[in-house]
Amino acid sequence: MTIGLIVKTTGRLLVPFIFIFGFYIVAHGHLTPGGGFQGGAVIATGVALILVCYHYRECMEKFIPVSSFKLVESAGLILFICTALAGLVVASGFLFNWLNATGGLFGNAVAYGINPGDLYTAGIIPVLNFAIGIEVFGALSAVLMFMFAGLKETTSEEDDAELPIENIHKGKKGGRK
Amino acid sequence: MKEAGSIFQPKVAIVLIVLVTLIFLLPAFGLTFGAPAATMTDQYYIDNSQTETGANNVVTAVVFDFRGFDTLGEATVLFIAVLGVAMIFRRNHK
Amino acid sequence: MNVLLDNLPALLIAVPLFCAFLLPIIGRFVPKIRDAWIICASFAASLVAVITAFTVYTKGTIVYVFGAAAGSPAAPIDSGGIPFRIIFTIDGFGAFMLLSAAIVSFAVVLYLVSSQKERTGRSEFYALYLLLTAGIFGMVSTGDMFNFFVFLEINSLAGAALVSYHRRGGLAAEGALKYLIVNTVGGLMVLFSIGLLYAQYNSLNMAVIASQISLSTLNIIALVLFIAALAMKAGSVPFHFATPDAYSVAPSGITAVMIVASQAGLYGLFRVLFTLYGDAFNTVTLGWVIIVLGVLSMVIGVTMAIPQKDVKRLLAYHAVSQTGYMLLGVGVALAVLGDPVAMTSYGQTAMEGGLFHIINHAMYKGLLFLAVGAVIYRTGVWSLNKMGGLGHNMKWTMIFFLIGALAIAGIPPFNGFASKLMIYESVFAFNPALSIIAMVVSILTLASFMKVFHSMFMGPQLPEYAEVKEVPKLMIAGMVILTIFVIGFGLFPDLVVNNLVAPAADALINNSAYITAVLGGGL
Amino acid sequence: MIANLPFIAVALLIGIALATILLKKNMIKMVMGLAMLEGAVNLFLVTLGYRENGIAPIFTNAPEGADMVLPTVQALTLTNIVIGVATTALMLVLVMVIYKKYGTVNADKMRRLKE
Repeated sequence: MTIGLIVKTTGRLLVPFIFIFGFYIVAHGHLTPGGGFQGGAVIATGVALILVCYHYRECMEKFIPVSSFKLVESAGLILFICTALAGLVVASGFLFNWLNATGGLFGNAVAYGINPGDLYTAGIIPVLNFAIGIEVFGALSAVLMFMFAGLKETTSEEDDAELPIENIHKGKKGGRK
Repeated sequence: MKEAGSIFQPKVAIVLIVLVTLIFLLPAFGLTFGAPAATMTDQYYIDNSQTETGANNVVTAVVFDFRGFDTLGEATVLFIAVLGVAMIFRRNHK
Repeated sequence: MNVLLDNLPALLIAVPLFCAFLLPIIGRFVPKIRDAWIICASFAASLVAVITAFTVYTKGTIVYVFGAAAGSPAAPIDSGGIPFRIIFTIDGFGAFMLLSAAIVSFAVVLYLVSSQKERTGRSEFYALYLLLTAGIFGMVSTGDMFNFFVFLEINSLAGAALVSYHRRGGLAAEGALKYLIVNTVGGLMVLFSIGLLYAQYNSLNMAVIASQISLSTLNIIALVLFIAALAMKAGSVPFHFATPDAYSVAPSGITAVMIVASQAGLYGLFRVLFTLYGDAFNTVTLGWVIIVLGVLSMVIGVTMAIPQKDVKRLLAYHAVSQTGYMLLGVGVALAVLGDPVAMTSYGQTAMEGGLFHIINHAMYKGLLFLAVGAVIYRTGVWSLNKMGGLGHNMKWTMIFFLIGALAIAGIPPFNGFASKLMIYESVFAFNPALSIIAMVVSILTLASFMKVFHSMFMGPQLPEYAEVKEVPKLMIAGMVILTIFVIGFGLFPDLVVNNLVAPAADALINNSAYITAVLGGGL
Repeated sequence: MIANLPFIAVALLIGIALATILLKKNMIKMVMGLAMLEGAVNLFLVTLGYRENGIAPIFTNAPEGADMVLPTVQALTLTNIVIGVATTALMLVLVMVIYKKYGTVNADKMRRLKE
């Protein structure tokens, strides 16, 4: 079964908007409902849309291979933990909000009480939001891709024993009947 | 699973399920909806999230600042799921 | 340097997590240094854990506040003395568990690096291994209920994923799925009880809840759910069905660590019973509940173990059985908690015996699983009926297995004897029948292991195993580390009990010390 | 009592979820039951934090003078949802592997570990 041209074109046109909307949710996590997880999930739906429109194999050839999503995910987590460890260096407290109210990046002072909201506030919270957004996007896309890939390619039986393959004794597989 | 089918006969399982449901009904008598019994920690978060973290969204302030360590753990759980999936669907040959 | 020493609890989690997050990148671009990286990472994590435990033993309970600047108190004045951030509270008991986890996880990593050399997907495998270690470390050091739940989930998920590493034609996935379902239901029950406690006290901190807890219906429901869920995690009897399935299909090194992971569930159980609910409840009834669980675990575990043909399944049932000893010892102490005379005469000893058995079990059962894994690594069979005469070719493995088997059966020079003796003596003073049951189970264990030892290593050399060699040196090294502790703890039990176990027992019995350490006497 | 309807709903959901887990033979349905159990616990957590006539705890353009509902439980729910997604994904993948190897998702036919 092939998927028609209309679906493919519509999907391709929609995906950038989905990505931008997801980015907006991630970036405004400290002001409006949303945040890294929700935004990352929205971005991952864009990837899911591509997967639905195109065959997963085509996706991996045309767009990016699945292992790079794992690297994206690792990168997000490393950004998170490095931000946390930077708190350890700057203020001697793990996960300390060392950017808040410093005047630097995301360091504007907040108007207390009810206010319209300023994007450049909240210190490390937006940074962590971005880290989590990247991580969730990578994680959900990778899970989807792996599940698609795992549907067809059967895993072979050769990995059944607990020992290196060449050490299996006289072709005996071990294991139970 | 095995434990589902054969440890419990269906009748025993139904009795068990009804019993457990009744136990879970008890909180409905002990708690009141709409009026939490104590609010000291949450009121502190609402009052101080802007001064301490600079975030307008109190939930985000709780998730990423006051309880940021939980978020690290939760991201780790997602990471584990991806690693597990990748490991289960790995190729055998190098 | 001081910064690092001040932030030990944060590093305890951050080091293994950071190393695990880097592993996929390393595996992709520089796979050559992967083995060295995992050994260094595990060594660093274990080192941090040992230093933390040492600090706790010398300087007292560590209270660490996440997200606060250095030197902020756990319960700031401006919040009305409520700890509103996540807090790590590592007292004697936590330090004790940290030590056990650190030793086993480092010994196993040496073994795994060698035994999994030929396989694919090792980056993920090692990363999951580090995360499992981090999950155990987090569970035993956190002072926050919800944080405990998060680490419980890290622990279960990483454990389930690791179980499915060796596919074995779908068997591994089956075992992993059973383990994961049981642990997820348990985890959700823990979360429900956390919700119940939160609804009443509006705090997730263990010390705050412990200082206010009372005998109400909601608290009883929460306690029942806690006991059920954490007994599931620990693999005690009414919920033991998933344990043997998962342990028997997991890679052998992983099983050794999953023993420690299940003991982290035991840690949670004792923490809830003693610290959280210590003041409010009639501990005699609770103590008997734990004792009954323990006795059932001992008896059912050992009777199920004897007829097993799969050697790893047999060991897994013995793990259930040994968990019963810990529950028995601690349950007796819980039953007499309100009685100072009985507490000093035998309660304290029962407690120390039960806790000492935790670390002993981690050591000798880890050693047994590694030795059995070494045999399977070379022969490729799991069934006892197909093994035989391996002692001719695998002398070191045979010696290690023998040491482990004698330790688990409670034969004098080894560590199992030391803790079992403490349990027998103190339980005899409490109720002689229980003590006799424990001794009978021990004899059955000895019989079972003599049978296993005989069918694996004794007898004439079988023709199909004529070319079997001794396992590589790194695997031997992993087993040697555990053997040192098995023999060392057996030779100097007084030293260990006085310096490591007694502080842990005191930390559980005096829950007011735990509360004061966090809240500073306020509230 | 009737005002506590959400708590009753939680109990019923837990009952249905447990029935699904214990009585269904299809492993996919068991995973669905677990997801439902997770939903029930999430509902319980969110319910705990509701205050009468409360608004969402966000200061951006909030209405004046209204009480805010408790934020902590919402944070906990958020965490639990993500954990639930991870758990469900891993379980479904394991079911996929089992189906590929055994050719069935029926829990009763899956006895190879029991011998």
